[in-house]
Amino acid sequence: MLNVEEISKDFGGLRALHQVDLVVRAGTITALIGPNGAGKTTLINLISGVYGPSEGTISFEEKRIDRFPPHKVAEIGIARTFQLTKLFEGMSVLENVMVGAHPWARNSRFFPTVLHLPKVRRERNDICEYAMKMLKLIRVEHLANVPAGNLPHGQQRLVELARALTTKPKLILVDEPAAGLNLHEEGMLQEALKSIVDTGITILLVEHHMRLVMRISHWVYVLDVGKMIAHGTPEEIGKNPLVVKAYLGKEY
Amino acid sequence: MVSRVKRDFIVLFVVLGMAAVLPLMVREIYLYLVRLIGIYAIMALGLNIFMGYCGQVNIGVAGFFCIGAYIPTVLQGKLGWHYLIAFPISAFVSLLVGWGMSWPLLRLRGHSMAIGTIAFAMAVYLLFERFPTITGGSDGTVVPAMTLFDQTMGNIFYYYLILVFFAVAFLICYFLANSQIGLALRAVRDNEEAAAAMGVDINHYKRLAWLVNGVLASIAGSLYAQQAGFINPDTFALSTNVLVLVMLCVGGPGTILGPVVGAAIMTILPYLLVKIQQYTLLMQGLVLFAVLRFLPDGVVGAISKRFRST
Amino acid sequence: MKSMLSMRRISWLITGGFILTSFFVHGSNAAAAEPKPINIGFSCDFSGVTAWEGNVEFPIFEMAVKELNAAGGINGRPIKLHVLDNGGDPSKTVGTLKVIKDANNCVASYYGINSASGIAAKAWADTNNIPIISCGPLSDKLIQRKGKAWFFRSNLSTSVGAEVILGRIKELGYKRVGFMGSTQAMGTDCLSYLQENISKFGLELVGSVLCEPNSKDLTIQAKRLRDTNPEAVIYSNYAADSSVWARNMKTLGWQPYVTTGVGLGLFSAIRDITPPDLLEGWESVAQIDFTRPEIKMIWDKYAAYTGRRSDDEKPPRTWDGAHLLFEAIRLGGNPDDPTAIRDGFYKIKNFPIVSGPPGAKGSFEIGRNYLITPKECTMVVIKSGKFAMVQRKK
Amino acid sequence: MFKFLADFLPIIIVGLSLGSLFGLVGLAFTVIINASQLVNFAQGDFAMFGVAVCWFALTVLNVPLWLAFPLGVIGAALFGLLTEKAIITPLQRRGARPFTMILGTMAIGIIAAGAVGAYTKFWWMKINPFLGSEPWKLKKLPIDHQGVMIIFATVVLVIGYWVFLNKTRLGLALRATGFNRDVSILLGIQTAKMVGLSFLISGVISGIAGILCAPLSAFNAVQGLPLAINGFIAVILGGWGNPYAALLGGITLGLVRALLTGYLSSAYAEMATFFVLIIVLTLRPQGLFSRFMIPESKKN
Repeated sequence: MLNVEEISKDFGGLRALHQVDLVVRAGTITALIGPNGAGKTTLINLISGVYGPSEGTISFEEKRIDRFPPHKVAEIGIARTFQLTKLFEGMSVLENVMVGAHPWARNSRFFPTVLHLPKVRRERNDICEYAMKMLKLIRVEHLANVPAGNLPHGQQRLVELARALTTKPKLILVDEPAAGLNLHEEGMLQEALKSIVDTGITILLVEHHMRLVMRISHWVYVLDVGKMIAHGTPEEIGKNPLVVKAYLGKEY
Repeated sequence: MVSRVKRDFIVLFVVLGMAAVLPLMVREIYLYLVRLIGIYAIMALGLNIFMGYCGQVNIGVAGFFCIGAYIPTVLQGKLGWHYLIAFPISAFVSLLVGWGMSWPLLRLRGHSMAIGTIAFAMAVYLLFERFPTITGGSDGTVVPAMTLFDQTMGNIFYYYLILVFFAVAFLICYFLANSQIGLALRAVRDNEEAAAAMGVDINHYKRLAWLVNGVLASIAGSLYAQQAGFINPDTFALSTNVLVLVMLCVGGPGTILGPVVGAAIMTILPYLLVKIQQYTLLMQGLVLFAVLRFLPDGVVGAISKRFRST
Repeated sequence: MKSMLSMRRISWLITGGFILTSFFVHGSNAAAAEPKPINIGFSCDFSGVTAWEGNVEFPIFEMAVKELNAAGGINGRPIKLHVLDNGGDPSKTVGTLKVIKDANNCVASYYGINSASGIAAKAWADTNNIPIISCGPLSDKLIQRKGKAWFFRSNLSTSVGAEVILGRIKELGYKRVGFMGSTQAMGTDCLSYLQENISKFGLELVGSVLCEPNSKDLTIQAKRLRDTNPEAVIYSNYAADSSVWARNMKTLGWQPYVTTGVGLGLFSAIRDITPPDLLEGWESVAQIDFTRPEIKMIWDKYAAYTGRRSDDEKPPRTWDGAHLLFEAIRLGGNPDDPTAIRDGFYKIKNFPIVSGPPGAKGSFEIGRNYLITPKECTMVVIKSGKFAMVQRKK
Repeated sequence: MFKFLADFLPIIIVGLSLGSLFGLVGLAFTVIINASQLVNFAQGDFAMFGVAVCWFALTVLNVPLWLAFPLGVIGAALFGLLTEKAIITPLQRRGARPFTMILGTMAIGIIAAGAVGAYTKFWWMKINPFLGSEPWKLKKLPIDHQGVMIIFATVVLVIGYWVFLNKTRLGLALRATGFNRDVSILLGIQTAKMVGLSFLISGVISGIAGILCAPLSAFNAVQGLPLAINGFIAVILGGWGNPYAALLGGITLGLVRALLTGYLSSAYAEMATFFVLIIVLTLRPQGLFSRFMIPESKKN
């Protein structure tokens, strides 16, 4: 579904990613792990079009997307969340999630809107309902009218997930969702991710902590200082000496 | 949600209805004030879309105001075109100008954008001041009164003309604010990166807001010129930019009613202070200061907050 | 929810204000004084960049009105002033005039100072047929050559000033004239007049420079003008730039004969702003002879009335304006009919005015809606920082 | 050839003295930008207030210039400090948007202009050239000492500010505050005090600039904003948050104006500067001479 081929990214003289390959198969949870500064978030930003690669190609369903601007990437069905949550703090949770409907809100163009045509009103109601549905899916519907700025960290992550889902994506890039969550919140997150996959949406999970990854992911990639050093099922990765040295070695 | 829209409409139409019968009851001076309020409100509404919702900075409204005021006047005076033809042309011109200026200006952020827009306004202002043969220069020029069915239109006509345009502008801004577009604009205001990740084309929406702002300001300008009967460049100098900003900020940026209330307050204030004219400027400053300091979301914002909390 | 609630609240506010307004209006309509006063509107710039003018003109006019009312008014009817601030802004001026006409049903209106507003006021007066007397604006665009005008002026006009200047330059025996003026109408009008008429005086306009308002340095312009080596320089610009100009001329070590047509009001402003030694020998057209006792009397009255002095042209010319208006109302016969008052202005013959040389008489005639003609003009010179009258050979 | 030089030199001199005035105001902007990434639209009104105090001291209190000048500067400095205490810090605590901050500073400016205007009836505040109106003679080449003084003051202040910024602990702290507030808090720098300090310094500089340029042409209560805008144009032309760049930008602006006045017409000089500004903003938003760029704050 998503093919990243020999991607490299330079910042000034510094090479953040070097000849990285990555394949995400439809309907799975693919995890991308690695120590801090391994370049995980860089890769996510490349895929989601925040900046273009120095070398290599990214293709999504056989379509080159490595020169797309972010909003185009979102329109073709790749949603994302942020490592440091980026909610629209001036809006309520529901409004935040409704923004997510933007890629498929085809009727909300300027003139129909200012003329207040029925189709626009209808669409607005659809969006509203769909957003509520997503909030239910993530089990945070009770927060709908709370100003997003006032939410605790953990719930902000969940709302971000709901917002990403509302774009009706085929693939979601989840960037370090477990960072700074307590066990309970992590549990909720795990439930949420599971229920997302059950709706047939593919997930690329970028994670720093092994625990969550080992529990839910089908396929794991390991990134270290800009190079892809291994990939395989969680079990294989757990045994892989390279990984233990490069990654867990740092942990313990 | 729908029911809320319905209720808003009822209120809106009550207000408009009262405004519509006003001429029967009050004297010219009050109508004159209401006309000014209407014009400034149209301008502030547009600015609100760009600043209050899209979160950008524009201190150049007077540029569009100036274009909107001068082009119909010149077309009428020099070429003898009818106002109703010249009016839309000026709106279209400022659409084009706005489109052209959007390329340099919308790439800027924050304070650079502020000075960029100021530069735009000043350039337009000087353009109209320094070519006396066409525009009458610093002495200004008489605006030919509009004739319809070969009779000249009076204050009452302009009152209703402005009322109609105000209603239209208000509805446009209201629908924009309460639509998916409104959400997109606020998303751009709050966090551009996240907005883009949600499929919002940032530049497109910035430009949209900028153009709405510009065209509304230009329309306000055309109306202003007609009802004033005389214009000169000083009316469109820097102080006007500041005045409209003040109106927006006093009323409450990012609220539907803010611009209207702000326009009303800042227009009526000088007339309440007519006995102490030399303090007008000071008063404006103090009002702005007090609002910024103690009512972060302006008068309207504060009122609605009060309602939510109780 | 936000919008809805605040909306409802606002609508209540508006309804309240609405009702209050209508009450207020009703009340103010009911109020009427005995005996029925003659309503005169007074639109002047109390705020804005020309504010100081309004702050001088208004007290003088008010004073004249009070004196008149104390003396029994016009045919036993007192004059009631309706004062409005036009902020020196033309469109606002028109607004105030509308209010003066419709709200206070005034028959005549006095208008203040700056040219742009003056032009606006004249246009308005012509369409609304309300006579206006004004005593500030210099612009020639206010002159009406044919037909009866609605707009009258008790002060100098640019072209009149220029005519006097050229006469003076000729009298002093200079040939080559240079011009320095504002990029705004005040400069450009005077320049165009010179270009048309200077040859009639047997003089030659060798060079001209314009400068933007509030320039900080005019050396370049001054140099340009000097290089055309004129013998006399005509300065037609605002007071603000005079000090720059004078200083830069000095810096260039160039001190020709400089004269201005701006009138004593602006000339004294120039003197207030500029170091006096830079202005030594500058001359200006004026419309008063301050050796006359009447002038002294008016200046003192003003000082007594307001507590500050303004020993220049503003008080006298305003004084004239006020009394010409009263006379016009008197001669018009019907104080309630604007047209009668307008015709009253043209009935004024040999009315003693405080402007002009001793014993000057004022009048208006068809084709001349301004009071001051070259023969009412005087000239002042700055000698060691003080004004002195120029004795001209007849 | 000589003719050309004779025309050209005065233009350059005018450009330099005007430019250094704009540069000085630009520097005053930059001080605040360095400390808090803020653009202070009341900058010109600081200067105006300084002039007002100086004028008041000269004409009403009849004190000599050597005393009135420092009084004016102190007045401007205190006004700057007051501004920061009254509106900047409160708004920043609230995390207000950029345009709210802009309006905040504007509000202060309007209040100052209104207050001074109400006292002076918007009449001109006249300050004579410090060394009399007789120009210096250098081999019978006359020199306008007021202009020379401005150039001199500018050079001194820029160098002084550079030394302060790079050679003193306080200056370093100031820079740190501007560069990264959070880190400097960790470093134990009292950022609030630093912002206050920056407004104080900026007040001093703009006060000096105002009082030096007041004798050039008449100065009244509403002349603050135009001066501020020229200064800000200098900042944008030069480079954001870089003192020397601001100076260079100011001189560029001055020269552009002088050349336009000399070779085109003064009627279009001002208009042209704004077009130049828009072009520069389009092609080089970071400014012409920005040897380094201080990133804009997150709030923008």
